[in-house]
Amino acid sequence: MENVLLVTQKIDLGAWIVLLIFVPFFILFTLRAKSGARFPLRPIAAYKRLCELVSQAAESGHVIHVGMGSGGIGTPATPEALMGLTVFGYIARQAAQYNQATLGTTGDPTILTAAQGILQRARAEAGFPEQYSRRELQFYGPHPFAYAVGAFDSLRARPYLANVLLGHFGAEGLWLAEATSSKEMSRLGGVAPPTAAALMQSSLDETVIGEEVFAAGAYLDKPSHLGSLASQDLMRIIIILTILVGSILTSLGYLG
Amino acid sequence: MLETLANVMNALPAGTASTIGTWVAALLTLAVLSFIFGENPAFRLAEYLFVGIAAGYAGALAWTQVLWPRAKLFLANPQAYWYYGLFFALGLLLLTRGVRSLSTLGNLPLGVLFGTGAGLALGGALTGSLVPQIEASVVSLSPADYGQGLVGWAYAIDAFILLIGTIAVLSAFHFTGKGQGAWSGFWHGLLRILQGAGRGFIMVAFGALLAGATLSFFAALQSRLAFLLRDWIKLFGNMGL
Amino acid sequence: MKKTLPLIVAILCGVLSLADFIIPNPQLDALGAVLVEGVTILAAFALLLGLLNILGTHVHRVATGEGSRGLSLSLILAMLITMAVGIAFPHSGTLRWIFRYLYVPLQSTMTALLAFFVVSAAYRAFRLRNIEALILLVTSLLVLFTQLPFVGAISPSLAIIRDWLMRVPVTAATRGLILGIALGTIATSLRILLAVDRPYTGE
Amino acid sequence: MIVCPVCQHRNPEGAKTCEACGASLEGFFYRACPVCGALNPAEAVFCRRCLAELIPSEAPEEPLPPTEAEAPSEETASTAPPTEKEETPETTEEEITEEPSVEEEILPKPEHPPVPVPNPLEGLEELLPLEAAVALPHRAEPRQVHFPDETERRDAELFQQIATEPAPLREQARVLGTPRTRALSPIGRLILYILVLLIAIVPYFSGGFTASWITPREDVTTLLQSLNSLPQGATVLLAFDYDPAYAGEMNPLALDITRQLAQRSVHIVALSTQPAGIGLAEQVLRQLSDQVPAYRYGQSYAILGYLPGQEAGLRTLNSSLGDAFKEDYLQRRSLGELPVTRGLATLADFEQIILFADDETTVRRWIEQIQSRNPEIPLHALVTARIAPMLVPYRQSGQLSTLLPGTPGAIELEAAMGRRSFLTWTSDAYTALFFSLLFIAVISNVLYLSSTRRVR
Repeated sequence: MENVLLVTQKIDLGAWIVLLIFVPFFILFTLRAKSGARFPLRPIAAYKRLCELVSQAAESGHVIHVGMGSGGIGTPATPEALMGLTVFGYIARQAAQYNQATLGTTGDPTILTAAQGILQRARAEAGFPEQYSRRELQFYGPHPFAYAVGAFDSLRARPYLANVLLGHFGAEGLWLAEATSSKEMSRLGGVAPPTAAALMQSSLDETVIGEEVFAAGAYLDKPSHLGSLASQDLMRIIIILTILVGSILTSLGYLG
Repeated sequence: MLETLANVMNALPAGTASTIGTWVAALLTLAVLSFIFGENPAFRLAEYLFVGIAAGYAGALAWTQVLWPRAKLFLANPQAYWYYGLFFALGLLLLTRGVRSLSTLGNLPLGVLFGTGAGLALGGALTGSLVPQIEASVVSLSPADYGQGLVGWAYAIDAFILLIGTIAVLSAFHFTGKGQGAWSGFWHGLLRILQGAGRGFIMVAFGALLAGATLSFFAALQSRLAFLLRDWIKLFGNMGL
Repeated sequence: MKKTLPLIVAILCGVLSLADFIIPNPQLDALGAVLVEGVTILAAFALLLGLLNILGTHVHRVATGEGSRGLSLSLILAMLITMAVGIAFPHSGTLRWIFRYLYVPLQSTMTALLAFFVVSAAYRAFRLRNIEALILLVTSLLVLFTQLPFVGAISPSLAIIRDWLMRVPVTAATRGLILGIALGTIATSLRILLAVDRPYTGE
Repeated sequence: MIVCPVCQHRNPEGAKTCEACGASLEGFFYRACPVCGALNPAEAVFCRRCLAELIPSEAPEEPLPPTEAEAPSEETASTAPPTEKEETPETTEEEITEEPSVEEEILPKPEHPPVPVPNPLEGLEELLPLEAAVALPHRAEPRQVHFPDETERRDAELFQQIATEPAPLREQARVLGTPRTRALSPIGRLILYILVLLIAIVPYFSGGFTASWITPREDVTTLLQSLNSLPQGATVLLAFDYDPAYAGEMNPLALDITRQLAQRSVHIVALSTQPAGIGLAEQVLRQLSDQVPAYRYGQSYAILGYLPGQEAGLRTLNSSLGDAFKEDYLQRRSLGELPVTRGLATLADFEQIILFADDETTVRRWIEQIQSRNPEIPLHALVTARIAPMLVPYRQSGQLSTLLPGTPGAIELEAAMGRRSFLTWTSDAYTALFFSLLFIAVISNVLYLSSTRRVR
């Protein structure tokens, strides 16, 4: 029990091994996914609900709010921030095709600039570039709670069909989810880190947690992401086998 | 104007600023807490002030802590700090996002941000989480490694739970759905059992984290009430000390 | 050119900062540090853009009367005054005053509101819809109880239970979660580094 | 035409209040089509039923009307690389693996235009971004163009009829947005909130009922022993890595620790890797020097300032203190000028490191960058209760010398230091909190079970 989470200086070898196994499979599976290969996915309730909500929004003209959280791009929180942007992009493209409004809020300025590009492109692709409005994307200062409070104020202005919170959130995710709980709208989303996920899980109607957050693209509208899911699954099996075999060998006295 | 304001504040008798401050802070605290009785104008005012102050504070820090020190270094010695100049230029490109016709110029600095961020996240996840966590998950299940008799067995059982728990939680995230064939049926049957156990373990962790968060948030409430009741109206000033 | 340059730059930056992690080399360390500095500078510029966004929204509200004029005006004033004081007199008593009597109370009271929110979230999460909710309910109450400062006086075994819970099942679960998150992070980052995802082009 | 949300009267474009009932039309939701009368969302530009322009003005012109034949080539957009943009649909169609045969049958050839049917999707295919979609390498599979048969057309008409019937918005919004799990009623929430408020003021009336039973946990005693073992004049590094949001939990703990150090004449050097943490360090240390007047800035303690750069910043700090900080934060003097920092060159000159943190990645960063390189310097992590469970493994492995969760930790530390302060009284509130949550769990389930039974 002594070596729990020990951080050593000689981990470069392990990192190289993981990369050398992961990257080839990743490339192989991504190429296959791009050439049309499909495989069945385990259903995830939150993403299913999100797709339903997006079609409801298209029919009714109601707006879905996407909270993209406060993890900056350029920091190690980039992947989570990117997933918030992916969900926003999905909803923005749908809204743009039906020439409807959308609302994205973020607590980090770098996400704001990236989301502006996504929204502009979505509007242009749908043929209404002049419908792009900077006010559909709002930023409320880089402090998490200022973001939560500001986004809450935006949600007050009109009824929203759903409140989607996906990205990098801390305790402010609970703030935003609970403060809006008296309003009649679906609330769903998710975060990766366990500390925040525990709070979101107890507050939102549907949640994704941990690794599921990073699968948003594959479950929504990016089949090219299926390749990375397949490589993640393969890697997972390899890791489980490594841990099992390693533990058995250690117990028998062959290792460490 | 700011200087006169600062002068005026300095000229006031000692303690005035802190007395005013305590009152302002107390009223703002009350305004925010009033949210529990529902929406009201006081809360909205506090909300808007908070967003404004937080944004202004962050803006000031960005200037005094990030931009200005680096700009000074670059201006003093452009050869040694050429990269600051480069990033300042990229930063200016980022600002073009505000102008619709030039907006695509912002893609270049965003490329830097996304690329660097992905590299940092990848390196961090590999060397900081994945590899050390795999190493730490490999534990001995032999009681002899932990001690004599019952103690050794107890630790070995702990190690076993730890091992099974980690594997179960990990497999709870498996994405591939059920395919066809006998092998797939067997494999997914096994996976379903593990996933059920994994969800259970996750809920234990979430329960502990929820309890911890409750304590933290409650401590924040305690400290605000202590400020109101003891520092502001001094109702319970001498209690317990 | 418009599309390829950002692509090349993104891949280059990504590979460099990754190499900094897995290849021990002083030159790479220096390059990695430069990139981190660069990201800090770019984030500061992005913040400027963000502040303009806030300012734009609220100036628009003041001009058109959409929403409340007074509130938007107070936001603008609070922002500009704080920023001006912070930039002009970063070590002044005025900034300290703003920090101590406005910033900290507002922020920590917003956190204090979470005490209410977490209880109402728990009210919903504690409903025994399935076995998972039962596990959540039992562990969170158990942990809350065993964290009380005087449980040691009731029975030393309660402290042992608390430590065991944290040491074994909670550690197992968080470790599994962290491994999964690491896998997801690696895959998502690889999608950027191998140009499967190009979010910087607005995709 | 703007439809009044209250009485459904159709007002002319640009009306501010309803002509019929006088209700405000700000934030209206439906716009009636001037041609066919169908209701459309307020943001819509074209009517969903007949595609007429809703606002008679210079409505945007559709720039690229693609031919119908191009529609199936969309299908291949996700598979074809970008260079195949100019290729003809026939070549790309060959690559389609699944549905195309069905699709080809359904889709009419260009010389046979589709029968004009009033279907809700009509015209939208022209709005689809065909060219842009082909240019994109990995776009999602776009909406497939589907021409309805007779039954589907009848269904669609029925649906259109139902959908465009002027239903009051409030009802409609409820149907659309109903959350899966029923939210608490406003009254229920208010009762819950007032209960929490009552729990929070319990210690003001209970008089420290549980305070006399407080028994410090193992880590509290370990920490105190470790602090008390420091020789006079030793220097300790304090990192204030928490946000003002958690000041309520962390400040009392930080104040206790600094007071203990000051009483033993141990020197304190403070820094923060969060910009706002410096303000908190200043606040706590000012409070300390008010309480212990002999403990003076520059002589006994100093604040170095904000350390930017996260990992890179800590790495610099590890190699050289002077490289990380040129001058101190309050007096802007070089580190050599201040008596307390004069002899400090590297981290090895500190006896211990005490970290106050509200974020597990910060703690992990300190462990990875500082502790693993200086395993001989004890690292104490005093963190918010929220993140403490995440750090237990590091305590297990000995990388953290102690790990204290803020809330119970501060109370037990006060008790262990022999102080009977108000903080120890708050232990009553946490006890009440536990029992209230137990009570809430029971009530929640009683109400839940009775409501599910009623549904059955």
